[in-house]
Amino acid sequence: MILRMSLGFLSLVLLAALSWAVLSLPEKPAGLTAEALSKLPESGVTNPVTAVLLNYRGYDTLLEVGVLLLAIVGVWSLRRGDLPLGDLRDRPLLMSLLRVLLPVLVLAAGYLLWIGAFAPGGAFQGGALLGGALVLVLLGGLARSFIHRHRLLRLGLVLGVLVFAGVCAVTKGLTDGLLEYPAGSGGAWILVIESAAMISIGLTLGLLYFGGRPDPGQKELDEGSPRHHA
Amino acid sequence: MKGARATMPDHRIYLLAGAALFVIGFYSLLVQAHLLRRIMALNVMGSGVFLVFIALGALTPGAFPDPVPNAMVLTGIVVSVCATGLGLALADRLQTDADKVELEDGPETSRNTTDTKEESGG
Amino acid sequence: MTSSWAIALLILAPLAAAALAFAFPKRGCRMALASAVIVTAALVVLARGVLAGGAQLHRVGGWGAPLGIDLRADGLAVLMLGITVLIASAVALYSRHFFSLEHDGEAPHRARYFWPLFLFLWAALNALFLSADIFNLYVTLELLGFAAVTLVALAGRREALNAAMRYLFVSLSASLFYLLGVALVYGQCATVDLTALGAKAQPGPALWVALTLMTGGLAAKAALFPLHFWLPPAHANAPAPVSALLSALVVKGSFYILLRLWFEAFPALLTPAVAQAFGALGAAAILWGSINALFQPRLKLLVAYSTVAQLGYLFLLFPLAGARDDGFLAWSGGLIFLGAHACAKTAMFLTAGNILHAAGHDRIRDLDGITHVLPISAFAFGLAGLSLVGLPPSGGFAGKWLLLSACLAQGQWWWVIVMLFGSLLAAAYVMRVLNHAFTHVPDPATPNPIPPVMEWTALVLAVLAVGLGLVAAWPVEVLRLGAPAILGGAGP
Amino acid sequence: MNIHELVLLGILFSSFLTGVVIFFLNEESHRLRTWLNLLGAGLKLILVAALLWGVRQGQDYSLTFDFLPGVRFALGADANSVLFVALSSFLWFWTTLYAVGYLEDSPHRSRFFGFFSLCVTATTGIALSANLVTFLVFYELLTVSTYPLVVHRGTPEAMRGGKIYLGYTLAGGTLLLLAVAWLHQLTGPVMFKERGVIQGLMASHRGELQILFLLFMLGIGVKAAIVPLHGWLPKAMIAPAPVSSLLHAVAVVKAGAFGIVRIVYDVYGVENAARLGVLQPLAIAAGVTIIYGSVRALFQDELKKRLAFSTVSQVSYIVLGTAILGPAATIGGLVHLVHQGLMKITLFFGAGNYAETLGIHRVSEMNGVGRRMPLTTAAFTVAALGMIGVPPLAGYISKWYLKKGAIAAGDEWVALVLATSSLLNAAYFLPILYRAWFLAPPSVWPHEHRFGRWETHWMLLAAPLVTAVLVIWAGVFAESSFSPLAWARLITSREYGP
Repeated sequence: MILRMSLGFLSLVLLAALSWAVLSLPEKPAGLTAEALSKLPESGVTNPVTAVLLNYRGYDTLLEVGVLLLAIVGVWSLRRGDLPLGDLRDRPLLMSLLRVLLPVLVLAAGYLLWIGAFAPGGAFQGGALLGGALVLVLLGGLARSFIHRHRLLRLGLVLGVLVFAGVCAVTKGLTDGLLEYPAGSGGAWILVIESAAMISIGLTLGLLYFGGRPDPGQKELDEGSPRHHA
Repeated sequence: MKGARATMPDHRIYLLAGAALFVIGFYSLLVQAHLLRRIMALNVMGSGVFLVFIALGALTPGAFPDPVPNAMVLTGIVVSVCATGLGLALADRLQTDADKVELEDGPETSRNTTDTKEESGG
Repeated sequence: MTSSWAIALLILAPLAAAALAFAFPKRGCRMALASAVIVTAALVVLARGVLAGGAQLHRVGGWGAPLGIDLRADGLAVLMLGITVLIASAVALYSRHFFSLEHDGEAPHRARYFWPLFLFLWAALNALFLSADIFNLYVTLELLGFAAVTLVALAGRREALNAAMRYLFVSLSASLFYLLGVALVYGQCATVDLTALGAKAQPGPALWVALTLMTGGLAAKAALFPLHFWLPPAHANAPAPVSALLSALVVKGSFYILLRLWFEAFPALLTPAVAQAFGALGAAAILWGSINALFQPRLKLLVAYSTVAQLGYLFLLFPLAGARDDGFLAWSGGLIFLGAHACAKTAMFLTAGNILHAAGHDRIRDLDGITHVLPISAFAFGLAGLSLVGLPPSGGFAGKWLLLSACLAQGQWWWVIVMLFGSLLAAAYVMRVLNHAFTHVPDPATPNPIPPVMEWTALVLAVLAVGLGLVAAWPVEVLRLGAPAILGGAGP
Repeated sequence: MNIHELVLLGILFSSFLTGVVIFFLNEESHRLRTWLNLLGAGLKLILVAALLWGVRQGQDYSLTFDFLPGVRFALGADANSVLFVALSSFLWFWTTLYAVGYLEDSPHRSRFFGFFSLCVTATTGIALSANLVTFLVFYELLTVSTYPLVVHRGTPEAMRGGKIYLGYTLAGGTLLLLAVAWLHQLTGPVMFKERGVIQGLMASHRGELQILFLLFMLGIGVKAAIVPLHGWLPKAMIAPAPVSSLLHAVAVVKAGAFGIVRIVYDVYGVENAARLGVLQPLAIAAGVTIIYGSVRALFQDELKKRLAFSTVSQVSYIVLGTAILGPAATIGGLVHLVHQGLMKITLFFGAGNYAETLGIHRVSEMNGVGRRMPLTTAAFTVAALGMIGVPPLAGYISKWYLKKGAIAAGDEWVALVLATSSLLNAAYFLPILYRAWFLAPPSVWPHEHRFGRWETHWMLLAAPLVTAVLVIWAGVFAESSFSPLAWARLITSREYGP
């Protein structure tokens, strides 16, 4: 109890300090809006957030795509996926819903990817939809063979990082600047990166939901131990 | 409320709310024992930080909100999702292997299994 | 190859290798070795560039701060990158055999996942050392933290999982503290570039709180006393090569950011009181870590507590280098100490791994006669111990000498006492191990065979830790390049 | 790199590389190891002879490089260095030969000889150091490389002895580090120089210099076994006989004594030290040590322990000579550095022979040993008589100069100390000699080995005979131009100047 109270006191002190700090911030912070907008025409996209994410601070995003891949590597290293794969054959209504929903989700993801250049949207939003679609597929048990194709899954997961890194290297060769796109072609490069990233993000999110490395079952035993999780 | 600010909500509310969320999350992280709650506490902390970022971005003069903090928040959210995924997987593994939903206190040298309700530090 | 290519490759090569190692699990080790070759070559080019032309700046995307992200390689960054490539290569060579010696059911699994995680860790470190942007540093910190936590958990034993979980909580919450600090800095200064901040940051409530938050987070990650509690279990329960990486490199990453923050971005805020506070915590760490190391029953725990203590010495750099006259002396001393500790600690953990495999345990009191069974490993441990104790001519001695000289020059004699007493304590805990190791056992149990590479990598690193002292003048010259202005003209 | 630098490096590396190679040799490659040992020791002797010749010719040997900003690694050879390096490399050669014979068939020989060589490298490094930092480097290297030798047997007593040894020496080393760093801060990078390097600080930093002197003496005094810092020495007796020989005559204790000589003469300058008033306390400490060591030796039945306390006492003769202002005392102290080494190593060789051949460890077991092992006992006798100060042996020369110097300096009490000590020396050595020669041997020895033709293994016999002959030579031919005494006079003349 004393511990709890002292921790509470500590938290209150922290809150006071934080309040003091945020209240002392400039009324109208300078920000980088003006600069970001003035360089927008050179960035290859018209959505300023996308410009920041994939051009001005694209390097952050490269590492972030790395973090995503790292997360799934970490989760796979920790445990096997144990999401019960359902069976929709006896549930026709759900099946037909999925039949409609899945193409719509994929289409919407593609649209979000495209619109990201001009308006809110982009690889992460699109990837989130793809991830959702994958979750549905998994819950419906529609991807039993897909989920066990390790090599393919892995390639899909690393696609984002590899394409991003590849673009870095190629543009470095072309302009001698890391992630410095040749003049005028920024939009195209960004689209390449985002497409690859979206696939990897979608897969990552879906597989994070699956919660571990897919069970190799009888087909592939290259994953090591036979231990199962409940 | 003064007239100058009447047209838009006072941004300080958001900054303070962000700070409060952060502190609430931190306090929970310190006092909660269950791993799931602690992971959620981390998410609350993160949300607080993101709220501060967004509030800062919304303040800058001009028609557009500052895109830089917005992009930073996007990055932060992705990291936070990854962290949650990793944390959950680790917590689950701990539960399966050690039958624990809380951290064991003290040095991890012994196979001492006494439960500890509170964790100092965080 | 130009310096900018070198900078690009230093980050891209291990990152791509990590992805490939995951995609093609059987080739993980080869990826690591290839990336060691590329990174070494790139670093040589970069080092030549820095030596010839001073700090190298690369504006990612061509934008430049404050809108874009700058990567910067000065003498300090080159030194850190050099230490990293050295340790990482050694660990890669070692791990190749280490994981194949384990024969439980999970062993092939560990061997497989180690490589991508290890390469991510490496990529994160390289990115961290090159970044000049405090938000980008946050992303590298997370990359580093995730990789580190997962590598600890890779050991798979319950203690390791528990330690990893705690490490994850500390690491994540610390990152969020740091990130909130970044938000406040951005709100105040409208930039996250280290150099730009150095020019415009003036003390004020927001920056004081921001810096406190960031420092708190980084200190927890760097295991500065009293936020070190997570370190010993995590470092002691991880697989030996992972422990080596964590102690030698990962904690140093956060320390490095602290240096950048206080000496480059916010030198105006490094008041004598702040500097002395850092020193006091460092001193407490030296004493607390060393005394705890004396009483640990297991070798790896002893080495881990020794890390807590040795990290304390690094923080003595703040009061001594921040004193504004002769700052560079202590600055270079602290960083040479860091390098020596990295080599020595890696050697020690690798040795501990050898002993674990050979003897099946690392209980100190049952290590009698280990010099007879594993003479090269025992020798490596002894040599590494020399550097930890700070006996000449080791790198640890060179670092301590410079710190000591700075103390004496500035009249801050109280750190002298702590440092010298810490040396004696270090001698005591190293001796605890050697005392058992040298004890004669009439007929020692036959050990499990250890591949020679595993013993030799440890020995080579220990020799480097000792030899560093003889060539310490060279890294000091490297450190001069682009050293922070606060250090007073970078003159000795 | 010129020839002079090569000679200096060669002297260090002849034993360093040997040590490194031997460390990795297979335990069974006995012959190769022996050859490497003797090759290294022989090479070192030749190089030292070259150095000796060169320094006599007035050539300047030095090798320096900066290993930290403003901190210089510096080797050089002045007359002082040559005195010590010649002693240590010469005795190393014979100790190596002796150790090869002594350790036949015992375990961990590669480890032993590896560290043995490192130990000698450190000692020669100490001798050749041209500044304090370099001295510190080798001083600590000596500490560390000796530890595995002390604990070589790996028994609980050996481990305890080793622990005590390291505890004392590392604590001393820490104080020395502080002193060296502090003085470096005051003077900047300076080399050893006759008449000292602190003249500029005498007026302004008097108090600091006095504290520093105390730190130096505490740091180095541990190795020189000045009371009350001597506690480790008797405990370290647990080491094998060749190690004890090395510890007492060549390396550790001698390095401590040499360090004190360096500090007093070449860092402070003996006249400066006298003006600071720090010599008198040092002389008193040395006097106390001399008497204390002798008294303790009197009551030891274990032969090696008796010799150990005798060392405590005898090494302080050197310190005493150093601490008295005046050329005669200086000569006495310096020459005793060599003489004590020759005599003490002979005694330890003898003790080792008794233990190895007959299993004798105690004085009370030595009845009639002179009849069974006449050559060893003869050597032992020469050395023991030398220690007592019987003319014309080496010890007599040292004591004569010390006494002369003390009286010249007006310290009559020192003469009293010397006389008392000589009486005590006689009291603890003569009974041994009496037992050995005049009492009847027992019917069975405690643990007898047969080594063929000679009374013991020829390697074990050669070493003490050679050193015993030298004890006689150093006394009888003291006035010749190739004697330790001549060299000590040369050093003294440089220190006190024209």
